[in-house]
Amino acid sequence: MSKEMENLKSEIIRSSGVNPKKCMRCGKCTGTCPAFDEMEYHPHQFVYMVESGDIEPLLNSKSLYKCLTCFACVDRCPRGVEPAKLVEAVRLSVIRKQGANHLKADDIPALLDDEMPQQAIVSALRKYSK
Amino acid sequence: MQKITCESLIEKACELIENGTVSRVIGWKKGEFDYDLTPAVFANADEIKKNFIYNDFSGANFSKYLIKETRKGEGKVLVFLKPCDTYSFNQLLTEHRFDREKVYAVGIPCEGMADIAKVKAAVGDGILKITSEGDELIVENLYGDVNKVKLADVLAERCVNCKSKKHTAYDELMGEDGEILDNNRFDEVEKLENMTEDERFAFWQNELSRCIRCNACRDVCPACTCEKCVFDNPKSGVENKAIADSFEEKMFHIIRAFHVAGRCTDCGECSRVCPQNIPLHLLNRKFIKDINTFYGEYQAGEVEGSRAPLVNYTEEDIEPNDAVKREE
Amino acid sequence: MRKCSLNSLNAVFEKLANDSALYMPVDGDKGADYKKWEMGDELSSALNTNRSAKDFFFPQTENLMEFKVSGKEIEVIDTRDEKEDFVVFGVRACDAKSFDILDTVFLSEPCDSYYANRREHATIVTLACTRPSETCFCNVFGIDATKPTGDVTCWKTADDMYFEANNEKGKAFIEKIADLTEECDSKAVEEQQAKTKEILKKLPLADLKTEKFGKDKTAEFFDAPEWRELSTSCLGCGTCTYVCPTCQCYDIKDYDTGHGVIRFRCWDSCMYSEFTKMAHGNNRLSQLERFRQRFMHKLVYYPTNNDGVFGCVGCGRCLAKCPISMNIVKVMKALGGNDGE
Amino acid sequence: MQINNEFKPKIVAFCCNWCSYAGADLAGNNRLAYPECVNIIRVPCSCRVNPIFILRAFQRGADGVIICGCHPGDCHYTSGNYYTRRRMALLFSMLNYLGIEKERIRLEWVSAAEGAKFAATMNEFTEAVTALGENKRLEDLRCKK
Amino acid sequence: MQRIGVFVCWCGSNIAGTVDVEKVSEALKNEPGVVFSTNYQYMCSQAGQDIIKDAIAEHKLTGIVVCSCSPRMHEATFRKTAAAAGLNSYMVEIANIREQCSWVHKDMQSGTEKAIILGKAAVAKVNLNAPLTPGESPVTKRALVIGGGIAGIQTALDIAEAGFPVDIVEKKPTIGGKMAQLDKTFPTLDCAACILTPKMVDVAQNDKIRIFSYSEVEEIGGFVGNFTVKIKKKARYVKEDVCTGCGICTEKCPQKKVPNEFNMGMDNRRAVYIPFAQAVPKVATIDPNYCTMLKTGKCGVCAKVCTAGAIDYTQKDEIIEEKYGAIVAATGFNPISMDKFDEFAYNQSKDVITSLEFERLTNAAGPTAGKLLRPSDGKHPHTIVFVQCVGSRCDACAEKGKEYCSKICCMYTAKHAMLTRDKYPDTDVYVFYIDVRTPGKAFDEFYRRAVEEYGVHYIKGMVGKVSPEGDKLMVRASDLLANKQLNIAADLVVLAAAIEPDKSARPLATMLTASMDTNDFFTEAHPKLRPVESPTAGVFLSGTCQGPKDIPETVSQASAAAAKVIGLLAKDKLMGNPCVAQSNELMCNGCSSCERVCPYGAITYADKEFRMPDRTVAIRRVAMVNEAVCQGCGACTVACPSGAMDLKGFATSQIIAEVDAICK
Repeated sequence: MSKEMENLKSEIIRSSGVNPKKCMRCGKCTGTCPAFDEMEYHPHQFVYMVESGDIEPLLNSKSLYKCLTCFACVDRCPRGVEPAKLVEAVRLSVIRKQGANHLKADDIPALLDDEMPQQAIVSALRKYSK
Repeated sequence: MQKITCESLIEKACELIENGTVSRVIGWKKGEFDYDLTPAVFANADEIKKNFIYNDFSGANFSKYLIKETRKGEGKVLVFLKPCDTYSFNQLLTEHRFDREKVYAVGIPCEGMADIAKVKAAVGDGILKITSEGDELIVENLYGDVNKVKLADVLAERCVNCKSKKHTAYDELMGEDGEILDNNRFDEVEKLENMTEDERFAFWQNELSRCIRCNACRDVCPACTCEKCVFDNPKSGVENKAIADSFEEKMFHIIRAFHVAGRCTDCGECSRVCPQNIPLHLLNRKFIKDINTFYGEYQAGEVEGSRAPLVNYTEEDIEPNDAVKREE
Repeated sequence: MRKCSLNSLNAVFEKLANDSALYMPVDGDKGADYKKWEMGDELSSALNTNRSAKDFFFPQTENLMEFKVSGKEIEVIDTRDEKEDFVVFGVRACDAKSFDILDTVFLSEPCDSYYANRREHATIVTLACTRPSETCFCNVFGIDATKPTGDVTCWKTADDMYFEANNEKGKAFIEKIADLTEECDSKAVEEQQAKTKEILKKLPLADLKTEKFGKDKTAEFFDAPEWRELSTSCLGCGTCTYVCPTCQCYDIKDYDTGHGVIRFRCWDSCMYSEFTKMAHGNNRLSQLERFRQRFMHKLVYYPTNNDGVFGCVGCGRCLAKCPISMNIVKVMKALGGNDGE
Repeated sequence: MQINNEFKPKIVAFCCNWCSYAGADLAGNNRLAYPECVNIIRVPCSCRVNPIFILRAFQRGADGVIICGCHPGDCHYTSGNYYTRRRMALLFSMLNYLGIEKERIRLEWVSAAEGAKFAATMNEFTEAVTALGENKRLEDLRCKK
Repeated sequence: MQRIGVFVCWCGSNIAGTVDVEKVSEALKNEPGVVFSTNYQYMCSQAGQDIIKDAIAEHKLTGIVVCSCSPRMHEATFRKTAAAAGLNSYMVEIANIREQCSWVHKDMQSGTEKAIILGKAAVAKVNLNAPLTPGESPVTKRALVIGGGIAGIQTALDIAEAGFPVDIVEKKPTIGGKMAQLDKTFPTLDCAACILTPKMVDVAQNDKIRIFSYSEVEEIGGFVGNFTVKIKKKARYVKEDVCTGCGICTEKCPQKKVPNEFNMGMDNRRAVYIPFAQAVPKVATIDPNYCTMLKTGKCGVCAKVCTAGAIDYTQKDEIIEEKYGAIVAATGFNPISMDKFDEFAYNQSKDVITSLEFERLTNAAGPTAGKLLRPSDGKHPHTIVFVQCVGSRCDACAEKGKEYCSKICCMYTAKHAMLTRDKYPDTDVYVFYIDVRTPGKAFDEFYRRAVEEYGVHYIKGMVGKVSPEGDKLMVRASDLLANKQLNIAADLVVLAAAIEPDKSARPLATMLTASMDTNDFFTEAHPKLRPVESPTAGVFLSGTCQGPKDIPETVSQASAAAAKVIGLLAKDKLMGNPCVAQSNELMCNGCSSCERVCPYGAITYADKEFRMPDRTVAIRRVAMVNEAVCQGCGACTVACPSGAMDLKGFATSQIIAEVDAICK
């Protein structure tokens, strides 16, 4: 594992508070994930890949933004690993690194539709911008 | 409540000794001055009439003398018990320290005893005569002065914070019985608790450093009646005759107080007799206060045969680590 | 005789304290006690200290020597060191007299070097009494409270402090504070003495009789029936002995510190049940015997060994401090010291 | 005596034979490290621990004393630890009342199964005592080297 | 002064790897009392013990200190060694320099220093040791087995076989336990009833065994060899000795709507019932919660139809007091509650069941007479999903589930899957697993058969959610190997629920003063070497109350426990623990503090005449310790204000000496 990746890994572990070593690879998180089809990498893969330091592919994956943060995986994980927090941490590391917002306030009106709850917009802004 | 007179006690003692109810009387004997009464055992009516005294300085608690006295010879011992004394009396009974059958206890009401140190502080030294008049003491001194001082102003600390005017044990009661009182006896303890750790340490360091290990507090204590005290026993690990290090004064006072924890009746004798004026009652009262807080109100000696808190438990007792958690 | 005004007394103390340690009674919140003087401390106006002055020469505990244990070897270490000079100021007549009694015990052969070392380096400055307490009875033992002994005697009047040297040590002391004091007559002192003597005569214990006691009276009193009653209420605590300026009993003990042994001595009390306990057991098994021992020692045994000098100086501390108010005065009276009562 | 940042405390741990001593053994079995300064004294039950022992330890140079027993309800002797709990609650409170640092003395319930808890407790306790520094308030100068 | 020998053990490299044993034995040579000090590779070996024995003889040792592993490990060994060399066995002290030193420290220097300190403490203690002689107490030659499942049955039978009387206390109306509810047993697939019920009959017919069914243990006093137990025989309102078990009452009882716990509540029974046909004792029991007669005083049908006249509505709970020499805990297990596992929809759909319910569904004596039918509609399920590890192997901090592996689920799930495919080849069977754990004789072969011969779909992955949709159960799960998410429309979902100790175990442990782990399994005296004994003398462990295990393991442990009990009961006398309290009558105040804290009632008082220090004679009340009853906890020693009460073997002076040695 490169020094850089090692740093990134420890940063992700620190900021998420997740201990990926606790994972017993049961896949219940992935079995329960409602965004499964949208995601290239699934919750259990996030956990495994962070643990093994294979974080590069995650950084470049759209999966980061497909996680709904519904916390189903967190709720159901028998080992208390909390994959969603890990996904969030990887996402944050990307956002921080790039210094780029994935969602700007100006873009919002275009995205608005009647079906979408207000909460989703607020959380999207929180998640996709600095 | 009427103030009991010396004469009525003499009369009672003579009556009981003459009609054969008792063979000896534990009472206060006249001293050189009006305040230095000595506990004494009287064996006949003449002695009683001549030397028995009861006045505002009859503070000594006789309960402890019963252990020794009831082991001697035949016949009953008459003991006069103020309300606070009855607590010690009961506690000794709870611990089977004397034979109840050998004692005739007469409860006497008490309105509080004077502290000679407070009297001297108020009116000066060189006291020749102290007489009681209503709620005042009239003090005559060497220099021809006559001073008046209110009894209420020179009451012993334990009487200021009297916990009870109720007799918890007696065969006969003179006068009327009183009630358990609301009191502020834990105020001083609380004051200390509210200090910082450093302040408390400084306070006790100052107080305890004066200790001369005369053992008066232990020897007068009606709860300290061990056949052999740990402090006199070289095998106990705490024995010492004099304090050779500041640790030892703490060791002595912690263990002394701990050994009477849950058994102390808060009679205040320890503080009364301390030649160095260390407020020893503040240690005992801390235990009483903690016991009340942690395990529910308990006053040793209130009920004969009650189970002391340290030989009792509940499954939900406070954890020791939590017992010392307080905001500082 | 020299004097200084009370206003300049502090300057005297400062001078003395600069030279050597200076101790004097200072008021605390629980009465007066000897304290090393520091700027700001005031000489107590109390009649006397809680603890007696004997502590200066015969402290409650004192290390005598040490043993170092390494493996199975034992090394003996002499921990004695030469004391530095010090001044004890404001000693009352009774306590001053007690030093004589202690000296007889500790300085007679074999001399107690620990005691002697302290004694040699001390200058005792006494202070005459003016307002005795009802518990005072030093006069009974021939002590003049208005003219205490010591190396220097002082009198404190309303405005001045008077100094008079009693020996060479005293002269050296006076010399030291010469610039702060002035030569004076003794008129004021004599006036004060006369006034105080009037009061002393009125003391309730002034007429306590000692004649019946003293040298070779052991047989007379040893089996006296009064001891039983007198000792009945004695708690067996050590208050009287520990506040007493003349009680000089001690125990020598070894303390294992874990890495060595400290041999120390500490006050002991003949009132304690463990006193002089030896392999064979106790010498005095009952409280009566222990009680009797203390008073017989003061009133009979000590005089027997020391030309009729009593082992009590009438300071009255035991009268004030005994938890059950039993004391030497009551003992003397009960044993017939005051027939007329 | 010691340079402050190198201060190594001396800690006495009284462990009941049935639970905590076994818990300490389990910590050993599982190689769960804790500081060398922790020295265990085996007692049959935490209720054998006399306050005198605790004070003695401080006198002799201990900087911290910890008492470990079975969890309430699990005492091998049914009720021993309940008495311990009361005695120690009062003792700890009294020591603190006298101004002794409350972090110097502790009681923990450690079962025979809690090797990890034993080690963690000792690590944490040692850290707390180290932070306090040398025991000054309950020291006996004669016992200091 | 003692003559002490110090023996430092290397324990191979276990100790010597972290502790300089040479230095330790050298350093301890200088301690007071020590006259001999040495070290050796394995002190516990025969050669090591011979070193000790020789040294005792050669150096006339009066006490020995062994610096080695935990006293819990080899104290007994070295005590025997000392005794063999003519030294009192209580003159031996162990310094634990392995578990509490070399194994927890890494640094050689500080580890060695600590080992020396521990050695010094032990030497300081031995200096104050006195020879002790254990007291003797008789053994009551009767055993009590608590729990009448296969573990209890096997233990009782084995003990009875050896000729000792045994009582079984079972809280249910019949013995048999969980095994009676099972259909087939892995890996042989023989029917549980066929192998269990003959054993139940053996128990019933064995004149050495008494069964207290429908009974609970109320109170346990005493100690090894001398337990006194109070057993509450709950009122069953049927005279046990009169009832013939004909079952007429159970057919005529008008109260038909009582959930049948034997069938996991999947059908109903009457208010008066016999749990199952082969129940032992085969006696009816009236359920007071449902019996109209007991609740309202009106009915009495059962009494009318009972030709034997066995019904007795006035029956009361009965307390039986009996003495026992040994007690075996065999309290068993239960599946954990599925209430907290919302994601599996257990409470929403009748078709989500636990494995134990599945057992009843496939059992010929079950609610469906052995036909696999869906509980909701009685239809044959075509797609069945088995979920493994439900509530097992969870995080210790999780609110639901257990940290441990329940051990039996992999095998019974394979069994269920296999049997389903065998009987109903038209069903699709999916098993979602995390790991398949099959250590056991013929276990893995069994699992492989399920896959290879019976075509069970084993999928590595966990079910995330089960949601009822129409008459289907939508199972969403991951297939980790394919990295796919699966959505299966299932007819039946079977959850392999974790197992946990029976709830009665915790209060029983308290009564027995036996220790438990954090999961409420009984703790064994040693995890490897004494697996069927509790640390509490005279208490033994049988079956799943000690930890999850399958039937073969349970039965072997049950027999092992029986062997231990037989060993105990075969003795006429037990040597007591000599480390008991001792009252110094000269110092005793007679205050009763010690008596009040003694959990065993070992302290009594007597008025005795004493010559007091002041030569007077006084009669004083003093405490006396019954050494056979005292267990040596020491509570009295601290309660005693005067220090008159001391504990042999852990005397105040000894503990203080240890404190001093450690702190110096």
